[in-house]
Amino acid sequence: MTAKQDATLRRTVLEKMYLARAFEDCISALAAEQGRLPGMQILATGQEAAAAAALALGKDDVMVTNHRSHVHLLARGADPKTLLAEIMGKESGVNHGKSGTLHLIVPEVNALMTSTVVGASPLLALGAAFAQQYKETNALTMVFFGDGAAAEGSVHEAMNMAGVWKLPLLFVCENNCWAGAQSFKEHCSAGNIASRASSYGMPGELVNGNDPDDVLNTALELASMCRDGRGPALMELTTYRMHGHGEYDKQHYVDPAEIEFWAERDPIVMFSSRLEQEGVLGEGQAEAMRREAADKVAEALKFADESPYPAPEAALEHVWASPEHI
Amino acid sequence: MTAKQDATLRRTVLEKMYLARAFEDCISALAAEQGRLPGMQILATGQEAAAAAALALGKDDVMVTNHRSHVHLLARGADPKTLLAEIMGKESGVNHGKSGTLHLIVPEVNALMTSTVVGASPLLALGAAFAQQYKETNALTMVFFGDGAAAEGSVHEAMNMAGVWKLPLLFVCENNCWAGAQSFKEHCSAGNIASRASSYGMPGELVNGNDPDDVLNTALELASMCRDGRGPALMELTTYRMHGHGEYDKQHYVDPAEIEFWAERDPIVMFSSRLEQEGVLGEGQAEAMRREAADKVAEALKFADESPYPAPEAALEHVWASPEHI
Amino acid sequence: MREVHTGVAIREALTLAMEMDDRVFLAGEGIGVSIHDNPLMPTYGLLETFGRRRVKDTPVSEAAIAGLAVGASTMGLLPVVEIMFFPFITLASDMLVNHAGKLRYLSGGKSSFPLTVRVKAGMFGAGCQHSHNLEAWLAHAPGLKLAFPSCPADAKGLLLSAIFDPDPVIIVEDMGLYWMQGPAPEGDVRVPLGKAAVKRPGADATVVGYGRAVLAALEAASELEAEGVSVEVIDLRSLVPLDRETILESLSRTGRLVTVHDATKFCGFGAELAAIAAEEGFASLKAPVVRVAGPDIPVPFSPPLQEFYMPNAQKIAAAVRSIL
Amino acid sequence: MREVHTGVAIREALTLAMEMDDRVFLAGEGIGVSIHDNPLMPTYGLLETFGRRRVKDTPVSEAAIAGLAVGASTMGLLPVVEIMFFPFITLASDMLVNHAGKLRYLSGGKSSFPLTVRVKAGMFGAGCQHSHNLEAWLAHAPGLKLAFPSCPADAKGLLLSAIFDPDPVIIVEDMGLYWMQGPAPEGDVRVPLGKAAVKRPGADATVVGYGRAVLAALEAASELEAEGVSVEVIDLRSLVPLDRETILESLSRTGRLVTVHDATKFCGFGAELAAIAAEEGFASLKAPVVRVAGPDIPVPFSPPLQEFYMPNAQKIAAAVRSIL
Ligand SMILES: Cc1ncc(C[n+]2csc(CCOP(=O)(O)OP(=O)(O)O)c2C)c(N)n1
Ligand SMILES: Cc1ncc(C[n+]2csc(CCOP(=O)(O)OP(=O)(O)O)c2C)c(N)n1
Ligand SMILES: [Mg+2]
Ligand SMILES: [Mg+2]
Repeated sequence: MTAKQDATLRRTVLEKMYLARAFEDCISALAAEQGRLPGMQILATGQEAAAAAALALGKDDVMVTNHRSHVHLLARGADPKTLLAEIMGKESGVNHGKSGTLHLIVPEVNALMTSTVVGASPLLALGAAFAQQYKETNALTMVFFGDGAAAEGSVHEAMNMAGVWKLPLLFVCENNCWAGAQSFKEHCSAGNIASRASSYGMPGELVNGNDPDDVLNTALELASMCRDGRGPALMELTTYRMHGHGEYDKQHYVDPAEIEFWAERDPIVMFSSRLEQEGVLGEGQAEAMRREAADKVAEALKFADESPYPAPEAALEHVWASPEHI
Repeated sequence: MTAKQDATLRRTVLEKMYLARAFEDCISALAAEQGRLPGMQILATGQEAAAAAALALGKDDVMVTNHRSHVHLLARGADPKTLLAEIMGKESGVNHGKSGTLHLIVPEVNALMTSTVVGASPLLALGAAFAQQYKETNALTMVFFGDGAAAEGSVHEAMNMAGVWKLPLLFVCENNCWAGAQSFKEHCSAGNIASRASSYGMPGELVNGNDPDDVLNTALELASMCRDGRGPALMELTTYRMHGHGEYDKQHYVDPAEIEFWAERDPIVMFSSRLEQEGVLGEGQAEAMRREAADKVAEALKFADESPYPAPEAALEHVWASPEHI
Repeated sequence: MREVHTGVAIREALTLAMEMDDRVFLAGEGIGVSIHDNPLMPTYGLLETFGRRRVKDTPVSEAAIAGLAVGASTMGLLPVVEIMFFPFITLASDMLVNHAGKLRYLSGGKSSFPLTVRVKAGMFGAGCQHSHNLEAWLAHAPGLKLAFPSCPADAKGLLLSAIFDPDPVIIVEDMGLYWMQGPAPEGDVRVPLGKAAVKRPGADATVVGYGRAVLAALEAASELEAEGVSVEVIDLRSLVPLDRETILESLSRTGRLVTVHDATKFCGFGAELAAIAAEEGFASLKAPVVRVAGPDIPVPFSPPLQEFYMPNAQKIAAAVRSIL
Repeated sequence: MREVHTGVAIREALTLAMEMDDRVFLAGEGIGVSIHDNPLMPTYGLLETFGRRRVKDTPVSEAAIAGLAVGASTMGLLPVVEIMFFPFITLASDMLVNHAGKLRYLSGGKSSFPLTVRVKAGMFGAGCQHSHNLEAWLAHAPGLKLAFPSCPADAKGLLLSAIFDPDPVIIVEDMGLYWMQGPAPEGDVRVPLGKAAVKRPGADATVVGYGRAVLAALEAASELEAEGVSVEVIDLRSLVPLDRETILESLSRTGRLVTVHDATKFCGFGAELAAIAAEEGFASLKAPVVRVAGPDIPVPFSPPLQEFYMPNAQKIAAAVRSIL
């Protein structure tokens, strides 16, 4: 199967991209209102084509993500209601207010582990992929991390061990040109991350991270190699974070022309018009998807707003799986 | 200059190789006597060609080494007397008995930092090389680490940062085929370490680590690139640890044929006969070198044996550079 | 004295040190070009002032940042590196504990490592992977000094002392203080490491803390004064070396000790303070020691949960009342 | 009861757990193929018994070893991983502290992480980068349990409890004990986490310790008995959860507390014990608490220096005498 052939899958990809965009637009608007959201907000606006990678996974596959997770989680099927409630710190939040936006964990959809410690996710994924191999399942683990994370020793260790043990682990590096306020070339002297795959005896593919078809095809291909026991693989998505590092980031250090350049390559605009041109979407279908996404987010906002905060003493819960102590 | 042309330098290399071999033979013999030496003994017997790398350094260059350091330190000019005294835990030891064999530090010869934490040395070297660049000196830093160490995240971080900042840092990986009881292919799925240099935008050279000429020529070449501001470089020496991981290691897990294979490639035997054949050494000169080395070591042993242990309370000294406290 | 924000006071220390001594350089993540375009941040504008040679934005590599400091310091430089948030000190901990703190000892006193690590700390609604105060770890590592200021003057003065100290010093900056103003002297005025400050004299009980918790302690002391209770508040400023004399002297007068910090309680720094009281100040003690600290849980995200976690004036006042 | 070496007792626990439950696997550096061809080492022969699927020799990558355990545990496996020497726990500390200990909390109780980390510890003439007991760090990290046995029966029984515990447990093995024999039951006999053992009853003073230090404490108690002093020796066995009841009950009878461990003193686990005494046992205390511990220096290499560092029976006995 290739994505070109699978119109349904491609439509789902676009749907999830719309959902992620609407979800993050909502957060962006809330963040602009003083005191409306606790903590910092980190959005993946512009990186929605990564949804295609998540959609290359099967139900039993595991996903591990990082601080910039909304696209991944929503694509995977997480409920926008409990995600938004969590981001607001509400009791009904997917993690009961313990986590907040930075480490949203959704075991219900096999988004099993999330870390905001940059570079940590690949090590967590290493363990998940090991378990899959150990249990002789046909599943694989997909882990998302940023270009900045690739400088961390942890990512190297994860790739090396996965390579030696031939684990079913698909590394997905979202290279959005920046790590905080540091441009890619300031933290990596090779031209890309993908080519380092050979140091670990695995394939590495550089793909257009704003093209969902490219992402989907490569992810499906590499995922099937992982499933076949051929070991890990690395794909690097070249993309861009349109809102800067976080909502408080005014991007004073970024050349406006660069933002302009990427704005013209909006993955949703490009993908929806391609699907329309190819007849995969009929007239008005894209707009309907957009509206449906907006409705879902409005519903999520209502749910989250109406949910109460947890009781203060609930802070003591969930440390231990065994009867609580200390 | 190439090493071929520099007969004096080549003779010095051989001299240091003899010295290191004699020094370690002495330790090996002592270690075999119950209770003669405290702690574990880790020898580089068979890896003496690395002396050529150390001898590619100038006086102002810095060397950083690891747990298997005798060859490096002796080549650099460290005094066998105070080294052996340190290994015995004596007050006259180069580190006053604080260090022992695992982290011998000899600032007198710019062997500024040593760590037995596997993979740590490259990070220490990163700092030294940065200081050299910052002070606009013409010097470079050479760091030794093992093939096993290359799996540590620290080595990746050091290479990446050195590559980005173009630091004068020459990474020397002594690939002696084993990391503890783990063979190279069990911890690295690429065929070698050298080729990962491209991930960091630096040159990587694979050399015959039992051939001092190869080691010397490559080290001189890469060192001069480092000095010229062209950034870091990596060289990998393919070699073998003839005594196993440590003196207590009976190598029950090693195929005897492998040891036999490498025994036939003894770097001292090969290099001395080459120098004789080429007329760089006259008749009897190699034997004289060997004897001189043995004499030096005998003298060192006498010195170390006759030296007293430090007073117990000396344990409290040397923690702080500022007036002692706590 | 003029008032400045703590963030600005820290920048004054960095600026002064760099002006006075070319051996001083800065390195860390986002310390030059930063997402925070905010003049209250300590490193704001320093890249423009001192240039790329001396203000080094690093890749996201905490172990390498620490290694850089260790290696450069023994080469004669005076590195001042930043670890962005306290929980990431774990990633640098091998370099700090096994190297910065031990290499001088291993060298037999031949080498020294005059480095400074600035660690940003605090509870700011980002959850437990961004907020986790681990000063007790660093205090338990031989060879490392440790400072933890509570006000602009100390943040500046301790940092200056740290930079020019011949040993490795870790200085914890509670980011909440960046936005707070207080008096701070101009120029190169240093606060010595190892000297506590009695922030408020008192007779009935001694409260010992550091960092933001000192402000909560002072608030509690005011609250208790209204009830006729006189509380002495000691700001440790430096945890290693620790000013035992000031603590024990105070205890000899008040006979009562409450310790306070934002870190979790079990094996926290308060335990060391209580232990010193039980070991060396036992004859003075008239009542049990009470430790006010975070409960033994990760720092939660949701605002009411984080509020539950945080030590505050009410909790401190209650602790004092419980032993009167 | 039959006597076995501690190393063998640990291997019995590993073997039993692996036989009982296929979810159990082992990973670490040199745990399968090892340079130590010695049947007293805990993992000797297990590769031959259980094969390469279940006994994983890893590259030298401590962070990855810990990450492997975290990720595999929440997938339903029961990983038992080894960190070769205690100072290298620094390299795994982000994974242990920020992930193993926090991810369950972050998930809102949805996930659990039933992993076990065996850490080899002890002072064995290798110097400070191989010997550095950091149990106080782990005890200060919410979400992690911590055991530290002193004898073969506990080493086996605590390890079995750890492996089948639903939370992350770190268990410290003092390698010196591997070579020592003692009674240990056959079969699946578990020692619960959180229950101290009174190794020797006494009336005049309580000595609390764990690991090798318990042996020194027992020696000191014998020595003092000859002087007519009756010492109660408590072996904590598990540091988190901590059996406060047993400590406080003993203190209520003896009124005197000496703590002992091989780790350095400042902010060591002894501080927590002393703090508990000062906070919760104050009414019982008849004399200052005394902490016997390593001095606040790195562990030195040279034999007489290491000897100077080590807490021993003489130092413990002197501490007890000083408060009688
Ligand atoms: C270990 C660690 N160091 C620093 C940070 C602070 N931080 C958060 S996101 C970020 C940049 C990460 O860049 P990248 O990996 O490219 O991901 P992106 O934010 O671009 O998606 C940094 C440095 C962190 N969270 N964890
Ligand atoms: C961080 C760390 N992990 C584990 C060890 C234990 N150890 C000492 S030497 C060694 C093997 C290192 O192999 P390699 O880097 O190839 O060096 P070699 O001993 O072969 O020279 C190991 C695992 C250590 N010292 N440090
Ligand atoms: Mg990025
Ligand atoms: Mg090796």
